[in-house]
Amino acid sequence: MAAKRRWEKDRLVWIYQQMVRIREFEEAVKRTFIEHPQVIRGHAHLGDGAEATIVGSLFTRKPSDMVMPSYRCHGYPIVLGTPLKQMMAEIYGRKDGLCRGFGGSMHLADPERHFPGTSGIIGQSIAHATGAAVSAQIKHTDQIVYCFFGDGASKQGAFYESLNMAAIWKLPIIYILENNQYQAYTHFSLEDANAMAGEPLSKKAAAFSMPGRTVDGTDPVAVAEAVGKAARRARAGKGPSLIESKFYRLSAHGNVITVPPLPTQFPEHEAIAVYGNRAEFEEWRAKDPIGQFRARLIEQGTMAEGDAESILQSARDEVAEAVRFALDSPLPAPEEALNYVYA
Amino acid sequence: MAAKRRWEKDRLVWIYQQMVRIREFEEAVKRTFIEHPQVIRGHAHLGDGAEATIVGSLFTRKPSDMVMPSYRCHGYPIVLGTPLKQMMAEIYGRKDGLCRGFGGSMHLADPERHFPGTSGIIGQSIAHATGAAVSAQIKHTDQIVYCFFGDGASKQGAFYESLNMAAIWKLPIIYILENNQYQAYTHFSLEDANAMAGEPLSKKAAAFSMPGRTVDGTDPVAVAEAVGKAARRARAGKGPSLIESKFYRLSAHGNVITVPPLPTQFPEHEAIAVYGNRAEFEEWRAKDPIGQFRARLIEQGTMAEGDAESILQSARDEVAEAVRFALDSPLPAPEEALNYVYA
Amino acid sequence: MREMMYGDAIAAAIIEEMQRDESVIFYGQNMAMTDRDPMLKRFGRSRVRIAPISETAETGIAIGAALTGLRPIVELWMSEFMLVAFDQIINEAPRFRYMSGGRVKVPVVFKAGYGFAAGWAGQHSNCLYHSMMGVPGLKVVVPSTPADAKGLLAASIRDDNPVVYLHSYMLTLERGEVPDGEFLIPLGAADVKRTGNDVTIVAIGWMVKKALAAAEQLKEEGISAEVIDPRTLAPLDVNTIVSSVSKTGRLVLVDQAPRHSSAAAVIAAEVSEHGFEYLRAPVRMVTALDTPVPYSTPLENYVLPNEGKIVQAVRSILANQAVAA
Amino acid sequence: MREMMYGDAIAAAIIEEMQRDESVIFYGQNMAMTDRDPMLKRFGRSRVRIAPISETAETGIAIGAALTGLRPIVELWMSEFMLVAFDQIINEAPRFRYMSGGRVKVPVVFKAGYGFAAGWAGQHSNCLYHSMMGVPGLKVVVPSTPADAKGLLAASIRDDNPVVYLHSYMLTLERGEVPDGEFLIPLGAADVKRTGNDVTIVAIGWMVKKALAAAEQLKEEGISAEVIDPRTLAPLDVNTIVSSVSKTGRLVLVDQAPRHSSAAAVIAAEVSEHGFEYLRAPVRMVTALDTPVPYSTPLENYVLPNEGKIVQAVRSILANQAVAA
Ligand SMILES: Cc1ncc(C[n+]2csc(CCOP(=O)(O)OP(=O)(O)O)c2C)c(N)n1
Ligand SMILES: Cc1ncc(C[n+]2csc(CCOP(=O)(O)OP(=O)(O)O)c2C)c(N)n1
Ligand SMILES: [Mg+2]
Ligand SMILES: [Mg+2]
Repeated sequence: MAAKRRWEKDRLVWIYQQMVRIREFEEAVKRTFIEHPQVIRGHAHLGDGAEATIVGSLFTRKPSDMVMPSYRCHGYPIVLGTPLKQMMAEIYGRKDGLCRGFGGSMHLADPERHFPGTSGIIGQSIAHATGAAVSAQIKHTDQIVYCFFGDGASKQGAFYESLNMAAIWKLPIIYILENNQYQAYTHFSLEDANAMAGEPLSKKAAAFSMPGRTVDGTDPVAVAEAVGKAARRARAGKGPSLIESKFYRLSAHGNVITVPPLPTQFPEHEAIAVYGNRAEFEEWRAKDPIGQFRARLIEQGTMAEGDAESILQSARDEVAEAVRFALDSPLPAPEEALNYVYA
Repeated sequence: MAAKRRWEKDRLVWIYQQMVRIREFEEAVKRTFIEHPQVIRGHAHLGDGAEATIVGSLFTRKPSDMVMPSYRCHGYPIVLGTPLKQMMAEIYGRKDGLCRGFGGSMHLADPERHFPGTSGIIGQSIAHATGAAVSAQIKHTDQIVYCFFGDGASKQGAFYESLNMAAIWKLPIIYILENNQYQAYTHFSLEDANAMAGEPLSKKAAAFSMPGRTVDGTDPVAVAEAVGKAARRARAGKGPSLIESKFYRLSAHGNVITVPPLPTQFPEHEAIAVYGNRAEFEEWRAKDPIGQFRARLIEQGTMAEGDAESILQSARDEVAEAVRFALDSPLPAPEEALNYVYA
Repeated sequence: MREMMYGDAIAAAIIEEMQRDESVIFYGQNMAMTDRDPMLKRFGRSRVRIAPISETAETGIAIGAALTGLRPIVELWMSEFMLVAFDQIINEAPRFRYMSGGRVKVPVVFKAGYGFAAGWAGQHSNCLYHSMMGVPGLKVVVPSTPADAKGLLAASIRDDNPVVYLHSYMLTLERGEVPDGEFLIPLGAADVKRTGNDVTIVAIGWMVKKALAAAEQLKEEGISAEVIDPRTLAPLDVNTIVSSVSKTGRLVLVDQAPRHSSAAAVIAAEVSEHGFEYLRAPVRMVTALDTPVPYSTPLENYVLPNEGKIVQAVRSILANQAVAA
Repeated sequence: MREMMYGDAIAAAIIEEMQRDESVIFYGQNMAMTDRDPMLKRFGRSRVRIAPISETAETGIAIGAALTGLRPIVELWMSEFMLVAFDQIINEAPRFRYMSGGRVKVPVVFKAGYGFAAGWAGQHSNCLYHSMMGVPGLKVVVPSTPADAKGLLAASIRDDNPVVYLHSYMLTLERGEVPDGEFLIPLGAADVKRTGNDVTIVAIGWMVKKALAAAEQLKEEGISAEVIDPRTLAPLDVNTIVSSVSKTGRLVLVDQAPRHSSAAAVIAAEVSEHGFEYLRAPVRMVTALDTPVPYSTPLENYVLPNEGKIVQAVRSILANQAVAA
């Protein structure tokens, strides 16, 4: 019993630690736009606010399970063990990047860690994840697939088509709808018929006679519980589930879209910049999953204040080293662009 | 009261008459493959079995309401008053065809009768119909749109995306899912997650917090009742509804697909030809909506046996004349092909 | 006349056309979010709408609305997002009129930015016009200046056919003189952006600017380059191009797309058939290299066409003549 | 060797490759409906599946499965149905490898018939290869004989890249000798279907048959035509074509697609750059006219290329030489 408690304690602290590692990484990405202008190109998107959902979900996975999120993809490989150095170098477009500078922020891939890659086209990756579940099913690998996507993506045809196919083929997959309440600059209540009717987005599961459930996405334990149940179902060959994890994106959608060489940075959150609703933003910031979870673990005596600090510190060290590594890594040689077009 | 009864009687007989006109037209199309080989090209699809759904639905419409079905489109314009001669001439590829021989069986269009045209690509016309509802809404025309599509089409992304948009925009449209139990050669139970779970396809409405209802599509009065309710809702500005009308396609999906000049005809129904399930076919043939409705009207004293006969005879005459007209109409001149590419 | 940015010229055309014709409507994702939106204020929630991430429905709805009397403009943002709805663009909008034997029309504008070559990587930086410019019934417009952006968009909105209007993301902040008020540029008329005698350079969208810069540089070498912007890829003004080649005898085509998915190839083909007799040297295509668009700066620069590559191409075919002579 | 129909040769390749490699799977709509299905009997419900009308999911699932170790073949029936899923074909499948810096691969075959010119009208009779052949990372195969159909499909299935395999509906019942057992034709190698000296005719898919018939007719007029079938449009074997033109000096391209959406235009462009010095007459493109495909027989015949139009085109460029001489 004590051993069991101990084990759980470790696991809760592990969750906290991963959440912090993600947050610190994202903060460094965000700071890069100020500290090293032009180093990050195109469009980068942060997962701050999503940490409880990401880590709570992946907490339930077995080592060979596959993870396939959308283009907002930094958090997941961090949990899977991808070196932050390689990730940051990729986001900085360097030769030592995870994808040699070919993909950038939106297209991280680490197949050895069961993270096959992402798509920047909304909703399409839901089908890819479903295909990974076909592989698992056909090869009897006992893997399951964690498919993450946004509230906005649930308005794309690919979402519905995929869920129907997963249901009829009884695929081992969990669909985790990250309802961060915004689709770029649009509040989800402006574009979703369930939301307009005051119903949760997990209602969409009914279209496929699939279990659908909505959880508090700021609480990693609640997420782990719901996703764990879906994982058991998937692993037992009973098919897919849809879980809506509701939380709040804490940064703006992405850095400002502009034409180079104009500088780009992260603007204010859309709640403020677009809707003039600072109250909404502040309300949700107060529910920051990391702050909440930290307080809870300390309060419950699961984690000492000092441990929390050293977790934070070591995450910061790890991220600082990643930034240094990335800045030091050379840009790829131009002619490398001709590689990897065909296998 | 007697006047009211009389009126209803006329309307019920009208329904029967339209059903018979559709059926006779379709029978003539089918016979053409035997009597005049090669005259109908490409792929033709018949609506036999769907008459109660078509006429029951359109019974509830006002004259300017718009009708947008799929490529299985012969039945609807017949009810709207499009001359059968022009329709048959189109299906025969003639100069006097409804679309001058450019469209054929799958692409009838009669915009003056609020029938703007159809698409042969599954599911896409659901979006077009939704757009017609946008026109009605913006122009305050008090029109509503009758959007018909198949059970198979409800697996296409366009279906889901359209229903969500219609719901959030509160569009005046009724989505009539014609569940004829087959998607080409595939029984719907093999491809639909609701069906596999033993639930009706109208469950999909829950994904959009929209009213969803399943009706007996062999009974035009039941269809009219359900569609009428949805029509009132649409006209009142309360938004869309989904109605699953369940019936059975009585002919094969279409004529045999082959390469010219090999002859093509209608094969046996898929229940028999593909699944070897003659019992299913016979069971549903016994529920032929036309036979059922005829018996009911006669039994109820709404229609005399002799009236039924003369309705049939005049439909046959009308169709025979359409066939003659179509056969007599010249083929278009080759160079006409260069017309109508651009407006 | 007023100096304006390319992006603002586009907005001006939409506003002016919406003012002029109340059947014009405008919608898309991430626009008109709040009542403070200026378009919304002007035209109301009925004609200006916010749409979910549902391109198939967005474009399909526009087709249905166009079939029944409206003139929708669909804001699609990046041209790649059309691909999830490509059936609607390629195989629905341009088919209805023909299949109905001329009984209906589909006046719709699909508006999207293209070719955002700024580190957006493989999926957001492409040029897809080649797959639309050959579809009969569809028109494809690619403006390269603020004035063209306005005049061609107004004409696209008034056109009774489906038009794909592709603006270059890279030109968004580009400034230029733009006529005030009603200003229409007919679809199907190429524009000679610079006259010259030694070589014809045909360039598209963002590449026009680079071609003009190359022409300036070539001038210093004593080479006189004519620069033509087709402006609309469908209809394609082959005559203007062939007649320029009849004067110069040489043709360089500049296109941001990879070689085999370029408008350049189509134009080269036309000239190889209709301008062959005038050609004194091989046609040269300066296109993107045959790779997806990579993320990192040196990689991206390497694969895209630029001024230097254009200059090189021109020199090479002038050299070619020297050898032949 | 065995005489076989084109359609059966395709089926044979699928069966042989599935037997050889158990990571090959096969699914699509309206196939394997009952346990009596021969493919199902042979390979079981796990590897042979029936799919709903969900092309986006069908193709996207194939990509995901390919990324994770399978080799899916997706039966898409008519190539137009790919358009509702075009993002998956154009902007997903061919991007993953590159965007990952070579860390993953996507061995998938998208199989579809094209160009069913038999009264299927505007939406079901098209040739869409032009919009895929220029996408780096994607391969595009269009076989014209039963033997090619088999050998190219086997090679496509073994290829580690996404391949769009487009078979001509019009050739389905065509007969020809097909090697038994393992038979692979490398992707990227054109085939000289007939040798000749006066003119090079490059034709694609169904058009190869028509080009050969035209060549036969021209022979009677004393004109010796070489007929080349590129067989794969990506990679495109430009060398074989240019080297034929270096011999004949004349090029006629035959393509079932309309002019500006033809592979013919791309090939003409390549030759106008790399074979210019050999050309003794303008290139001639014999393509569909610039219309959607109409329903009625005389209209459809009028817009499509045929033997007569090919013969005319050849005569016209030989006449051209006469004038020049
Ligand atoms: C098909 C498509 N349409 C539009 C876009 C532009 N876009 C990029 S991110 C985004 C918002 C996505 O919202 P959501 O799915 O909620 O994910 P989140 O960004 O909140 O994680 C949009 C519309 C796109 N990438 N793909
Ligand atoms: C996108 C697309 N995929 C496949 C097809 C081929 N196809 C033509 S009809 C049909 C079946 C449609 O079934 P359903 O929607 O139930 O309509 P029904 O034929 O039963 O009226 C299919 C799959 C198509 N036309 N479009
Ligand atoms: Mg979101
Ligand atoms: Mg059906």
